[in-house]
Amino acid sequence: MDTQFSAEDLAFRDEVRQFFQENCSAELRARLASKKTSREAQVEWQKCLYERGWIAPGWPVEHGGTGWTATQKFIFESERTSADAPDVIPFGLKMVGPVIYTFGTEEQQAKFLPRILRSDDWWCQGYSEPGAGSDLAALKTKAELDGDEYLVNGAKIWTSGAHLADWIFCLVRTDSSGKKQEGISFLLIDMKTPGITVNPIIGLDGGHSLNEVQFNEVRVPAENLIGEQDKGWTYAKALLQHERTAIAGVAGCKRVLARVIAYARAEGGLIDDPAFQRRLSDAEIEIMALEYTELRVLAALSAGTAPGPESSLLKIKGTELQQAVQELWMEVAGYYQGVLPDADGVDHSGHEFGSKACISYMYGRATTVYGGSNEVQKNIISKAVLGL
Amino acid sequence: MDTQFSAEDLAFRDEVRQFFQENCSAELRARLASKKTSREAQVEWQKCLYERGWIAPGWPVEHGGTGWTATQKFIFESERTSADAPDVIPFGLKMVGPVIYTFGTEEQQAKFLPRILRSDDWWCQGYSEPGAGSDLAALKTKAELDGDEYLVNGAKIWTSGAHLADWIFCLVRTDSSGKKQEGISFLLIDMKTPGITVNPIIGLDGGHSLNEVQFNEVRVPAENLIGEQDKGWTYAKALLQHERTAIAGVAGCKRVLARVIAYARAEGGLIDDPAFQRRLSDAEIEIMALEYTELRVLAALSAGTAPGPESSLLKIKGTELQQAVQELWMEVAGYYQGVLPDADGVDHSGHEFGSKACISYMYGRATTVYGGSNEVQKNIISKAVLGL
Amino acid sequence: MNFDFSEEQNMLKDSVARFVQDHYDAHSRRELVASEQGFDRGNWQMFAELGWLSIPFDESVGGFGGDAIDTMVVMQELGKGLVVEPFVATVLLFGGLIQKAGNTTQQENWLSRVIAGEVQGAFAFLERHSRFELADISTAATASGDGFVLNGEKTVVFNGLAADALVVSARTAGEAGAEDGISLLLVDATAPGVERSGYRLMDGQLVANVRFDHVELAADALLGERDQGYAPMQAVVDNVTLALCAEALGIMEKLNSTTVEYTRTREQFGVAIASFQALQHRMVDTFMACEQTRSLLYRAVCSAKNSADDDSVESQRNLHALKVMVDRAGKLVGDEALQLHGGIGMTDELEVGHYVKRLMTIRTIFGNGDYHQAKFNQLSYA
Amino acid sequence: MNFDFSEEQNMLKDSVARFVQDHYDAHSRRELVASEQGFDRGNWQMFAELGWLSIPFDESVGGFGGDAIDTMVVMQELGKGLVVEPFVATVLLFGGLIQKAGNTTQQENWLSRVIAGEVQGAFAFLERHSRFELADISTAATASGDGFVLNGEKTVVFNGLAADALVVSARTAGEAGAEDGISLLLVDATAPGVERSGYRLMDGQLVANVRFDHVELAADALLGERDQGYAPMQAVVDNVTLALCAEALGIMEKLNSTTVEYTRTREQFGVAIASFQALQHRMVDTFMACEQTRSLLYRAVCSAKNSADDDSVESQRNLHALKVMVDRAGKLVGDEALQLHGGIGMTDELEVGHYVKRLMTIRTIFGNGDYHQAKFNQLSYA
Repeated sequence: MDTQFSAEDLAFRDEVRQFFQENCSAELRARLASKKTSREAQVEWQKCLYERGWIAPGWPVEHGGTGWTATQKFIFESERTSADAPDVIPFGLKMVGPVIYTFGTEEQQAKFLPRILRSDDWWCQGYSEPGAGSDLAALKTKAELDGDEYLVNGAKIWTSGAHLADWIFCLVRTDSSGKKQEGISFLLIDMKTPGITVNPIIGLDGGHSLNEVQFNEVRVPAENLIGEQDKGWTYAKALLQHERTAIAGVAGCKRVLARVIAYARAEGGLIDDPAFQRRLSDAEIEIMALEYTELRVLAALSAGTAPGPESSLLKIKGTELQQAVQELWMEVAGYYQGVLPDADGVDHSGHEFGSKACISYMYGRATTVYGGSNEVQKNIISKAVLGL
Repeated sequence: MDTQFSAEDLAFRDEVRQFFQENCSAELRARLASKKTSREAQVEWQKCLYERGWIAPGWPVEHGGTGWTATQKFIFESERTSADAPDVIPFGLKMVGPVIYTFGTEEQQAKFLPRILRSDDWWCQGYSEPGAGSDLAALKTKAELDGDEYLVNGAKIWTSGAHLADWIFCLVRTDSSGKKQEGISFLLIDMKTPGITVNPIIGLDGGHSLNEVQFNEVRVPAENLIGEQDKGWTYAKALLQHERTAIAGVAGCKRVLARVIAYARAEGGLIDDPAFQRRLSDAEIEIMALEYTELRVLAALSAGTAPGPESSLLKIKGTELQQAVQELWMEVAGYYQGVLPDADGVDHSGHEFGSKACISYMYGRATTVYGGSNEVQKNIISKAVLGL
Repeated sequence: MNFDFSEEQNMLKDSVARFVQDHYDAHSRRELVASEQGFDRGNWQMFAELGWLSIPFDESVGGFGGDAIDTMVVMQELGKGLVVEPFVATVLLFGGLIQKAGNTTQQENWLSRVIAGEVQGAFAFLERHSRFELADISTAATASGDGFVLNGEKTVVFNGLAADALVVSARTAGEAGAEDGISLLLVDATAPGVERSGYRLMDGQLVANVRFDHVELAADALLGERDQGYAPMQAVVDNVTLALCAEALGIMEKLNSTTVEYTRTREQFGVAIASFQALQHRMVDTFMACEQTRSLLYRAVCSAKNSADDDSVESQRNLHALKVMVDRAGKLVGDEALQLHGGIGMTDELEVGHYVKRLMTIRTIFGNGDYHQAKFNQLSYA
Repeated sequence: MNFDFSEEQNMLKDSVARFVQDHYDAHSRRELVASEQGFDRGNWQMFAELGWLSIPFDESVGGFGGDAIDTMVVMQELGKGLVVEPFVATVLLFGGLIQKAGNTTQQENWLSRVIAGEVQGAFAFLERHSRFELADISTAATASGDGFVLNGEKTVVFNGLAADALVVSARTAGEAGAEDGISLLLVDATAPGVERSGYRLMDGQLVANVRFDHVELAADALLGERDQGYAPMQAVVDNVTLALCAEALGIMEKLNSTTVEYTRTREQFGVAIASFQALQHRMVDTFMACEQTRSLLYRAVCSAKNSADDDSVESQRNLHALKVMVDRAGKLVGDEALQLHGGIGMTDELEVGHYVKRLMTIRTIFGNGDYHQAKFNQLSYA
């Protein structure tokens, strides 16, 4: 057992750190933070990573990955959050990309992967439905083969970024005769196809990132089916475990905590209050532990083991801790925790730290629900790990 | 809404306070605390209460009760714990007594009630069985009518004080054909009857208060049946809700907390530690609330309402808080929390406060299990209050 | 000892509940909150006509002469309805301060108009650096002729935009942070030198930052004794804290019942999610948290009502304990309501999120749980 | 970066596990604990033969030369078996102090005998008023000729009755509470003036109060530098704290697996109680608490191992964090194990209670959760 960085690791860390310093400027970060310019800035940033060859550390080298060790991936992620650099939008690079290179045909790989790597296409995820939340397999959106096209009818919900997306990857029902996990297929759909309507959903944070997506007689070429028809659940499941590992967001959690501590130091001596110190360390100690839990999962992954039920542990603890530090943020902000910016995102209160606390807190409430609610994760651990 | 004591209430409080001062001497309390003399001292104390007419505040006046208001009962209980006076042993006075005066025949009332009031008979409770804990209705101890006697076979477990008792009140199965709550009868059994064996169970605290009681062809006169045969569950259920209300033990909880605070003041300034203060008030604030929750239940009771599912709330919160203050006791004791007295109860460590902490803590672990586990209480609230 | 409401209190409770039922559905509230005023003047007139605006005021000035229990009854129901009209700001804070500290002339001038619904008021106490310390202010009033000149800035002034007049806490003597040397001043919100900028809080309230730039005040602007404003201010803040806790209890009751109802209808895995034992036990926990809060509220309200002849340390301890409990229970109830509603609970469309936001706000006003627990500890273990 | 044990460590782990399996059933442990000695000298000889007693000692004195990870591996397995033999007191504390502070002669004199299992030792550090402060002692050693005279009383000395020799922390200079002025002294447990009275702890250990009444010590009783005993003492205590946390993890694993197993077999309401979702979710919580503890243990052990070339503040923070986690997780795991076992868990007969008692004891030794959290906060936010 050894967790010290080797000399090579340290050299890599310096290289990564320098890259972020040079490329993730304050100017870029300001544009990312503003509603009006964020999409353009995000694309610019992802293209910068692409140029450097670092856009897809998790992908196999032959498809455009980096070939990094687990330690290097950990270092990259730590340095990224330390530099306040944004994460990539996950739907293409972390979700559908891996499904396509694992289960897609050569034609599908050639068509989609380069555009994902170059951030030319913007993807969204069509899993949840109004009646199928944590019980994902109960989904009803129907796809019927009609010649060389699927005819899709139904609705997806909680679709992040659907209003900005070029493509959506969907789970659809192609057979209703068997068990509900059977008869599900994995389909790629061009968002410009006639019959698709995107309705915005305003979140608790007052912002628009979620949508309902309706499919009314939407025609999708059969060549957009991933793998075998009716086997989509298998592909989706593998992806879900990766997603859960990513949702944990330990590095980001550390970063928010550091910001909260800095503010508590600067504003009125709250940092000296023993009760507040205790709240801080209640969270920090769990985060320190979770950082190593994540490392243990990463180490197992790099030794070739697929992420198993531990991904559920990471998801539960990670989201609980994100919410815990968001709550600390609110607490530090005191009376200013509830001040809101106007509809354009401009703060008129003079307490921007507070308005950001509120938005982050409200937005963060969803993390314990999405990606399979934490209750469902507990059911998974109970069954798969404890054998109950 | 008003919770102030009236002038009459204040006069009553003074009267009660004086009684405890005059009758519950330090000498008596010392004998109560010692294993060897505790039973004799307990009887002496109960007879003293009996002489004063205060042995059974909960009973109807015609059977020997006090006719007190809910406020007076609350004052009596508060003063009792403030004076460190022991509670009465509940099995006769708080458990089987009410069943007998409510459901028993005049003959049974005449035979048993006066002896209970005078503490001439010592009772124990035969409910739980090895296979029927929280699922009490699954009990299997069998009683078959054979002429004018019941023939009893089976076993009871967790029977407090069975090794000291003169009588046991038992739930027994007289019919196995219907639902498991049906076919249960309530039977009074003389512990001297041939065929009864009492096996001690040593608790986590190292002490002997629990027992297993075996019944092997035990013959019980049919006149010892309470109410109707096969209807025992109804009588037991009414009793259980009273028991739960009593288990809450709010006044006792306050008393232990006061002791913990006094020790923390006296020993090395622990009282000044903000983290410890916070632990104290976490418990104290909940106890302050529970005191009023109890008052609300008492007020409803005195207005003629039978204790309903709120008794489950009192039981859950009360036992959780008892354990919380026992834990504080352990924490204050520090290294001395684990020191044990010898088999005769004599302390050789010089840290008696610690050894008492340990015994109290370990003994207290059972409160969240007995009287219907807290999990079962949550099921009851879920069903009866929330309608789930 | 009894925990029943009087007949009058029950009527008051029904009256507020009926108003909410008839006039306060989710849609109309949403429109109100989005409006420029942030509340409905018509509703306010209805409150006046129903007599609610008179509740805490003495009969001598035309009030109902109600006590802490009457206010509690109203606030709990307003909480259930998530009513945004500025009852707390205008009646309890502004009116409360004038009743507590004002002289007869000031009371007669202002309270009859508060009761009639003709005036909106606010209490400007908070400053950027104050956090929860009412005495930690640097807004200063210096003597000038018979009167004062006021300089400084207050922040997050509830109802600060709609207010016709403000009570302002200002330093007239003493060092920063000292309780001694604070005076309460009545300021016309449109007086020269008063500058207000408004913004919204997450609970839908419109609040304001208010700058005072050489605002000239006459001698009769002083509310109560000069330099001795801290005690009446603290007393009123304590009363309002109680009232806010009653509002919080109403919100928690509403959140719990809404959540229980939702779990009975929402199906997952082929059954209503209310059938999952893990969720049942968590809903029992929120139910118990609510009942414990009610008990402490009753305890604190009864001891406040009797505090003249009661132990005032005990009364303070009860209040601090209550605010701690509201903080903890409010967090638990709010979190569980959102979590058990799942995705739909995270949307602006459903009411549950709005209740949670108001509950979050109340948890913080006049000191969060940690603040009150430290005060409780100080009184109990020091 | 890897989290695998070496082949040697796996062999060590298997060796301890096998010993527990073959020699440490509930019945034999119960007899041991009730015996006058409180442990088995035969077992101790077996430990010596298996090489366990040599693990933390340098190869120069015949030790195995193991690091923090080796000790962790052994302690975790000893925890799973609830082994009462005084490995911590004699090997890690007594032996550890001599290795850390002793000169070559002292090391040669004592460590080879510790390794051979020929000597029992103890560390007498605690005094009635010390609570968790190692420097808060009043046992004093005054100069006398070349040596010292020792006076005072130590309490709760682990293995104090069986010990042949004691390391005693005593004040040789400085004020009460000062780190400077503490010396470590090697004292023959049977020397004139040493008086021991034994009693038991809830975890089955025999401990002693030890009085020193004008105990005369030669100059070579001094371990390390005079007045400078605090630093080596603290360093050894830190190492042993790590080891105890590893033991606690072993106990938690055992409690969790026993509880899961029990719920699978115990039937209530016609089904195994493992089928109740509320219980399942609670067992998931205890599982997660255990995994989080393992992660922090690995973190703390790795940073201790590398602390020479690492940030030592970070290493301290890791240790404090770990002890806090053991406190919290230990409480949760212990409580749930008892609760889910129900009545049978509350009896002396079942093992589960004994595991909980040992876990409770470890939570307190060398500072409870609050103590270590305050230290963590001091290092992190001061």
